[in-house]
Amino acid sequence: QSGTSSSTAAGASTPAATASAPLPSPFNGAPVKVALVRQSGAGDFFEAWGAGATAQAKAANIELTVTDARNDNAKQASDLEQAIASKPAAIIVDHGQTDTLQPLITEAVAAKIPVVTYDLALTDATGVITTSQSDASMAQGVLDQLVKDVGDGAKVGYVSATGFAPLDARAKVWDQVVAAHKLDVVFSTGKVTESTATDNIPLVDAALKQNPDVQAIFAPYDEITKGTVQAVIQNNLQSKVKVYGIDISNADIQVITADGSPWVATSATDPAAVGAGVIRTLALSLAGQLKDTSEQFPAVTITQQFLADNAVTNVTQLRVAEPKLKLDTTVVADWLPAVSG
Amino acid sequence: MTSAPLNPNEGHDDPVVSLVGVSVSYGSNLVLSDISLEFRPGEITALLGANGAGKSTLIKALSGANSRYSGSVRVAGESVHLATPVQAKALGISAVHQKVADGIVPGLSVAENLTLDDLAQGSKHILRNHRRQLADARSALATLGLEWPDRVLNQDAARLPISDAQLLVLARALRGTPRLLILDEPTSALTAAEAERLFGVLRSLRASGLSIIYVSHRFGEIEALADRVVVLRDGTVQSTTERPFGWSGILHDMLGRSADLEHDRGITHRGTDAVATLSEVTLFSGSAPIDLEIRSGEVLGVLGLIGAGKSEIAELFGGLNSPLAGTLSLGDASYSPRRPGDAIAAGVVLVPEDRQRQGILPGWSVLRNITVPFLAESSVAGIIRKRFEASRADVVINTLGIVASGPGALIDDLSGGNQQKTVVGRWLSAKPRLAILDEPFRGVDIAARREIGSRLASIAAEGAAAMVLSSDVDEIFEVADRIVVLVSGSIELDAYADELDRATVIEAFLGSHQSSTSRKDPE
Amino acid sequence: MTSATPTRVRKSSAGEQFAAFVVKWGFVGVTIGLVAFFAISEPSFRTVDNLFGMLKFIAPTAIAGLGVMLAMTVGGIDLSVGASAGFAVSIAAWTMVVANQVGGVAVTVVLVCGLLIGALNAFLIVVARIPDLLATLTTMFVIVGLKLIIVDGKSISSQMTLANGQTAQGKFTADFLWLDRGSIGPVPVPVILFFVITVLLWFLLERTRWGRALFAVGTNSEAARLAGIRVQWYRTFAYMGCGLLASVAGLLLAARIGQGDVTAGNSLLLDAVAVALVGVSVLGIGRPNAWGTALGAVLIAVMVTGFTMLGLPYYFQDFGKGVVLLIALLFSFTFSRRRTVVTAGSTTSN
Amino acid sequence: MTSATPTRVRKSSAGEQFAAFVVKWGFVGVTIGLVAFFAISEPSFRTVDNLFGMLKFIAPTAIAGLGVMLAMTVGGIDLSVGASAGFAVSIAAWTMVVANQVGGVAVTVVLVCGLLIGALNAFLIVVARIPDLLATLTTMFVIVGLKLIIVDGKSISSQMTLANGQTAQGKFTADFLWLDRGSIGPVPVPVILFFVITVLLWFLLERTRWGRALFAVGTNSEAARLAGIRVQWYRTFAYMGCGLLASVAGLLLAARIGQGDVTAGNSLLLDAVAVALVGVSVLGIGRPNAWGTALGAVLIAVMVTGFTMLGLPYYFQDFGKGVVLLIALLFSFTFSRRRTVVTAGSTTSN
Ligand SMILES: Nc1ncnc2c1ncn2[C@@H]1O[C@H](COP(=O)(O)OP(=O)(O)OP(=O)(O)O)[C@@H](O)[C@H]1O
Ligand SMILES: Nc1ncnc2c1ncn2[C@@H]1O[C@H](COP(=O)(O)OP(=O)(O)OP(=O)(O)O)[C@@H](O)[C@H]1O
Ligand SMILES: [Mg+2]
Ligand SMILES: [Mg+2]
Repeated sequence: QSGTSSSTAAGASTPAATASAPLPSPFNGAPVKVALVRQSGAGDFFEAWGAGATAQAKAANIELTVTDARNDNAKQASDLEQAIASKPAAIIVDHGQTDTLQPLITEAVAAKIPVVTYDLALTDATGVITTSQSDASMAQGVLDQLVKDVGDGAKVGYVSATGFAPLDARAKVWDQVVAAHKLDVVFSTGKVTESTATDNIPLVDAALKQNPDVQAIFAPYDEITKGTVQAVIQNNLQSKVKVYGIDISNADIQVITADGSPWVATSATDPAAVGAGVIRTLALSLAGQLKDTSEQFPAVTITQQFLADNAVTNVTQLRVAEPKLKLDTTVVADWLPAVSG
Repeated sequence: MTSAPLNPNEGHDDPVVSLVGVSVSYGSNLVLSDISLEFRPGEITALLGANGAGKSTLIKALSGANSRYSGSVRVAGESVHLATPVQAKALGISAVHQKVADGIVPGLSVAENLTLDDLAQGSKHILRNHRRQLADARSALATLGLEWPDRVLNQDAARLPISDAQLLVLARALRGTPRLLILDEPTSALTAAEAERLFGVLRSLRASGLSIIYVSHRFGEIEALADRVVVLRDGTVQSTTERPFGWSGILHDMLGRSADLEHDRGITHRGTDAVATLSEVTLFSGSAPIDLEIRSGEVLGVLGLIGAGKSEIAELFGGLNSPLAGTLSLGDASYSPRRPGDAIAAGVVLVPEDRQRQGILPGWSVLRNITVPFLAESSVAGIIRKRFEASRADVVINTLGIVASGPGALIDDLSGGNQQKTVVGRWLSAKPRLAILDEPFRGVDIAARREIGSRLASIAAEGAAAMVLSSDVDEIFEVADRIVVLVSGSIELDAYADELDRATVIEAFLGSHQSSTSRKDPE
Repeated sequence: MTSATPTRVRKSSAGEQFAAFVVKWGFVGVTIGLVAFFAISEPSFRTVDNLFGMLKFIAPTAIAGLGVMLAMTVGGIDLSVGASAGFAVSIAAWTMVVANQVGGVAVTVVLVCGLLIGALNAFLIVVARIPDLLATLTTMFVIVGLKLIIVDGKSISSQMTLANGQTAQGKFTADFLWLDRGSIGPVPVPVILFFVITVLLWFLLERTRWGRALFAVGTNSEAARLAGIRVQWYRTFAYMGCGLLASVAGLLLAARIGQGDVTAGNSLLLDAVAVALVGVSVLGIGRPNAWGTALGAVLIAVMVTGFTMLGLPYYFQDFGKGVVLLIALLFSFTFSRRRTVVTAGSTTSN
Repeated sequence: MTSATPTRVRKSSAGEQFAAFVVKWGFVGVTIGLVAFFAISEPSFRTVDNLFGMLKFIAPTAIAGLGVMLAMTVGGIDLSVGASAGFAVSIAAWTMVVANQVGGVAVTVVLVCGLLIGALNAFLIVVARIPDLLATLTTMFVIVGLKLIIVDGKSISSQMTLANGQTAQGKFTADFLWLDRGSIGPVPVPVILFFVITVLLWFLLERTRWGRALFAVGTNSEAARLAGIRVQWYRTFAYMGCGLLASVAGLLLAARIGQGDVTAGNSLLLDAVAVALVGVSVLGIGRPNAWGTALGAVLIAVMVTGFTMLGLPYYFQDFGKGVVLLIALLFSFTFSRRRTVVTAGSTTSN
C-alpha cells in the first residue's frame, strides 16, 4: 500500500464529486509533476491532510512527489532543495520555518517554479501563493467559546510548547485573550515530544493535583489536548474542568464524545479538505484561473454539544453535519470540484 | 617412543574413553588429524607437545567444548558424539581448560563459581540456598585439601588472584566424581607447593580408578606423575611411551630433533655494573625495606611464592606503581617512571604476568601485537611504515619460533604458548637496558623456554640486565645466573646459582612459610 | 602457606566504610531528599493521590526499563523496547477497534506479538550472531515501520472510517481500559503491575538459580557454556522476556490513551534505557537489578512531577534528569571502589 | 628453537572464498543494487544534482556518525552527539542573532562548545570513571536541558523579541550560510566537509600511529597502557573529537535551517549511532572505520530519497532502513567467520 490507498480512506464514504467540465491545459496531457514538501506527515492531522491532497491531486491529473521531513527542519530544507533541483511543474511547501525556507523559496521563484505555501509565514512572499488555515482565527474561535463558558477572571490552565510556529501563533492569541479577560492563569506547562499525547499526561496531572480548582484548560494542539483530557479524567475532575483544544480527527472525536469528556470545544478545519483545497489552489493557479495570491481556509468551532446533537462519531459524519468543513465552495472550478466534500 | 602395546599391566580394564580417527580443523587449518587414543581407568596419561601441537584442541573436542570434530569417540564402549560440555560431563568427562578466565564468572561469588555446574542442572533446587551453597563449595574445596573462609567464599570471584582461580576451577572439575579428568596445564599458575598438593590429590584419584589426562610443559611433573606419555606433533600422535620414560626420545618426538632434558647452562655469568637498583624500598606497608642491585651481564632470577611481592617489584620498574618508600635508580640517575611509557623510553621493558589481560590485543594480528609498543619508532611523522613493522615482526616470529599461519594471523588463533612467545618476543625486541619478565614461562614449551632463556643470556651478554620473576624453582635454575628469594616482601637469599644448591633455595623459598602458616598437607 | 586464604584482606578504614555507605545509599538519599524537598514546598505533592499518580505515570517506562534490565543481565541491551511498546499500542487498538474483539483477546494478541518481537531479537542475536546493539536497533526500525504500514500511518480510534469505506465498529472495551483506570483498593492497576513485575524479577534474578545463570551468561558466557549452562536458551529467554515486558508497557499506554495513538512509545526508549542503566549503578550492586531499575524510574517520576509543580518548563526536567543522574553516577562509580561487571551492549558477535 | 613450520594449511574452499567475498562486498553490493534500482526506475534520481543533494542531506548525520565512530575506536560510544549538534544550532543562532556577531565568531564559539562537551564526556569517563553509555546519556540530558534553558525554550530567529522586550538585531550572516549553500565547483560545501572528514579520519585511524593507539586502547586498554600508550589521553582525544564533529554537524544543520531551531538534532542520535555501527560491520573490517561509516550514511540517504521518489510514505523508510540494515548485518556477522572485536559502550567502569 502507499499513500494513495490511504487517500481513499479519508475521502471514501462521501460520493466522489464529479467534474462537469474537461480538464484544461496543462492538466489535459501527461500527469503534471508537483513536489509536495512537508515538514511532517506523521500524526492524525497531517496524515489526513496528506490524504486529502493526494486524492485531489489524482482528480486533477497531478503526480505528487511527497517528501516528509518528520519534523526535522534541516531535512525539509534538503527536501525543498532537491525538489527545486528536480524541476517540477510546481512546488507546494507545507508548514516549516520561515528563516529556513524563505531563501529556498526565493530561489524556486527565481527559477520560475510556481510555489504554493501552506501555513508558512514568509518574509518575502513575492511570486508565491500563500494559503493557511489561520492559526490566529482558530485560537480566537475556541477561546471566545472558553470565555463564554467560564467568564472573565476565571482560573485557567495552559498546556502548550514553544518553538513550534503554529503553537507560537496560537500562543499570541492566548496572551491577548488572557489580558483582555483578566483570566487567572494558574499553571502553564506542556511539551511536544515524539509521543506528545502520552508525555503530557504526567505534566498536566501534576498541575491538576496542585490546582484542582482550575476551571478551564486551553491545550491548542490536539495531541496535547488528548493528553490533557486523560489527565483530567485521571484526576476525576471531568465535571469541574473544561478543556479547549484545536484540530479534529476521528481519534479526537472519539475523545470528545466519550461519556463525561471534559473536552468541550475544539476549533478546526477538516485537514483532508484543507489538503485538497491547497491542491486546488495550485491547480487553478497553473491553469491561470486563480485571482488572489493568498487563500485562507476558515476554521469552524465545534462543540461537544454539537457533536452530541448530531450524533457525530467520525470525521465523515462531521462533514455532513457541518458542511462548512468541506470547503466545497472554496477555490473550485467546474472542472475541479472538491474531492473530499 | 615406539607405540606401546595397547594392553599394559592392568590390561583387563576396558578403556574409559577411546578416540578413533579424530580430526579437527579451524577453517582451512587442519589442526588435528586422525588421532586414535585410549584412556584407561586408574591411569594418568601425560599429553606432551610443542606449543601449537594441538593439545588444547584435542581436549576441547574430548570435553564437548568443540563439537566440530570428525571421527568417533567411544565412552565405556559406546560410540557418542560429544556436542556440549554438559553431555561430556554427563558421560563422566570433566575438563579444566588452559585459560583460567574461561572458568571464572566475575560478579558471582567464589562459592557460586565453585558450584557453577548446579546452575545448569535441570532437576535440582530452583531456589538459591546460601547455606547449602557454602556447604557444597566447602566440600568441593575439600577434595583439594583447601579450606577457604566464608569471607573468601562470599567475595566476588573476579578478585581471586590467578592461582586461586586456578584452584577454584580444579576443585569444580572434581565435583561429581568424573571418570575421565582432563587437566590442561593446571600448574602453570600454581606455585610448587600448590602443585605438589595437587599431585597428591591426583594420585589418590588415580588410586580410586579415575582416568586422567594431564597436559604440561614441565617434565618434572610428568616424571613424578604420569603412567604413560603421549606425544603430539603437528596434530598427529607421534608416540606413546610407558614408564620408564626415555626422555631424549620423547623430546625428539616432540620437537622433531634431538634435545636434552637437562639443560647445562655451562658457565654462570657474574654481572658487572649495576643497571638498576632498589634502595630502601618497601614493597608492602609494614614489610622491611629491601635493597637490590640488578646488574648488567647476568640474568637475575627472583623466586617467590604468590604474594611475595615479585609483581610489585616489576610494577615499580614498569612505571605502574611508585614505591611506598625508598628510591629506584637506573644507571647513575634516579629513576621514577610515572607511567609505562616512561619506563619504555628509559629502556625498561616489562613482560606482564597475565598475558590475556595485560599482554595481548585480541582480534589483532600477531604482527600488530608485536609492534604496538613501538609505534613511534616504526612511524615517520606519525605515519606508520608498514615494511619496518613487518620486518620487526618477522624477526620476533623467527627467533622465537612462533607457530602461526603468518604474521597476519589473528593472535586469538594461536595456541596459548605461542601467544606467550609473542608477548615475550615483543618486549625483548625493544633492545632493552633492563628486561623484567614476570612469569614468562607460563605455558611455553621446553624449546621456547630454552629460546627465551638464551635470548635473555644474549641480551645480558650485550650489557643489558634481565630479571626473571617466577615461583618455579626449576625455571629459575634453568635461566638465572643469580638467584634472589623473596618472602613476604623481603629478601631471604641473594646468591649466584653456582654457589647454591637446590635444597638451600627451596628451604629459603618454602621453609619460612611453612613454619609461619598452618597448612594442612594433603595426605 | 599457599593460598589457604586467597586474598590478603585488610580491615577497611572508617573513610572507606563511609564511602561504601555513600555508594550504597547515595542514590536513595538523593531520591528521598528530592521527595522531601517537593513535599515541603508543594502541599499537593504530599498526597497519596499524587504518590499513586506518579507511580502510575511512570509504570510503563519502569516496566520497559525492567525489560531492558533483563536483556542486560545476559550482557546485552534492547533498543527495540520503545518500538515494541508502540507496536503493542497499535496492535491492541487494531484488535479491538478494527477486528472488533474484546480486551482479553487484544491483550493476548499483544503479548504474543511482544514475545515474537523478543524472539526475533533473540534469533538475530543468538542464531544469526548479530551483536545486540545492532540487532535490536534493526528490529526497532523494522517494527516501527511495520506498525505504520499495518495502520497506514494512522491512529486507530473507534468509529474511524476504514480503507473499505466502512466505519470501524469496535472500541476499547472496559476490561481493557481497566488496565489503566482500574484499581485494587486504593492502588491503581499499573502501579500493582509495576510492583509485581519488580518483585518477580528481583526474585528470579536474586533468589533462583536461573537468575544466577542469567548473570553467568552475561558476565562470562564462555565459562557459563563450559559449565553446561545453556547459554543460548538463557539469551533467548532474556530477550523474549524483554519483548514481553515492552508489550506490557505498551498495553498500559494503550489503555491510558484509549486509542491506537501512532506516536505512543516513541519517547520510551531513552528513559527505559536510562532507568535500567541507573539501576546497575544504584544501591552499590554493580549489576542489573530490579529494585535499582524501579528506583531509577521512581526518581524520574518524582522529578517530572515536582518540577512541573514548581512551575518550571519541561526542559528543566531534562536538565534535572541529567544532573541527578550525574550525582547518582558520581556516587556509584567515582566514589566507589567496587567495580561493576556488566557489559551492556556490544558490537562483538557472541 | 622449535620448528617454525606453520600449521598445515588446507586450500580454502570455493565456498569459503565466496562467503568471505560476500562479507566484504555484500553491503556495498546492496547499496549499488539500490542505487541502480532507483536510477532505472526514477529518472530524476540519476542526476548529478540529486547525487549531491543526497550527500548534502546526509552530511550532518554522517559527520556525527563519524564522531560516534571515533568514540567507538576507544571502546566507547557517545549518546550525546544529537544533543551536541542541537546545542550547536542554538548557540550559533544565539551568537549571531542575539549577540549580533558574525559567522566566523559563531563558528568559533560553536566549535569550542563542542570541544567542551567532549571534554565533559571525557572527564566523566576518564576521571570520574563513569561508564561511557551512562556518562554520555547524562551529558545528553544535561546539554539538551541547558540549551533550552539558555534560549528559554524558543527557536531563535532574527527580529525575534527578546526577554527584555527589544528586538534581536542580528541575523545569520552570509558567510555562515555559505556552510550550507556554498559550493566549490559543483560540489556543495557540506559534501566537501563530509568527504574531507572521512578521508582525514581514515588516514588518522589506518595510517598513523595515533590511530593504531586509539584502537589498542579500545581493544585492551590494560595491554595498551602497559605498551606505553597514554590511554586516558587517547580516550579524552576521542571524546573531544567526537564532540567537535557533532558540533560541525550542528553547524551544517544551523546553516541549513537558518535559525536556532530548538528541535534540531533530535533525530540525529539514532541515525548517527546506526551508521557508526553499520560502519563496524561493513566491508568485512570488523572494527570502527571511516569509510564504512560514510557508506552507511550514504545508504540511508539513498533509501530515503529513493523511497520518497517511489511515492512511499515516510514510514517505509524506517522499514526499509531496518530491512537493509538487517541484510547488511547478516552478510557481516552471520555469513562471516571472522569475529568483530569492538565493544562499544559498556556499563563497566574502566
Ligand atoms: N580458534 C582457532 N582458529 C584457528 N586456529 C586455531 C584456533 N585455535 C587454535 N588454533 C591453531 O591450532 C593449533 C593447535 O592449537 P592448540 O591450542 O591446540 O595447541 P596446544 O598444543 O594446546 O599448544 P600450547 O602448548 O601452546 O597450549 C595452533 O596452531 C593454533 O594456531
Ligand atoms: N591493595 C591490596 N589490597 C589487598 N590485597 C592486595 C593489595 N595489593 C596486593 N594484594 C595482594 O597481595 C598479594 C601480592 O600479589 P602479587 O601478585 O604482587 O605477588 P607476587 O609475588 O608477584 O606473586 P605472583 O606474581 O606469583 O602472583 C596478592 O595476593 C594480592 O592479592
Ligand atoms: Mg594449549
Ligand atoms: Mg605476581
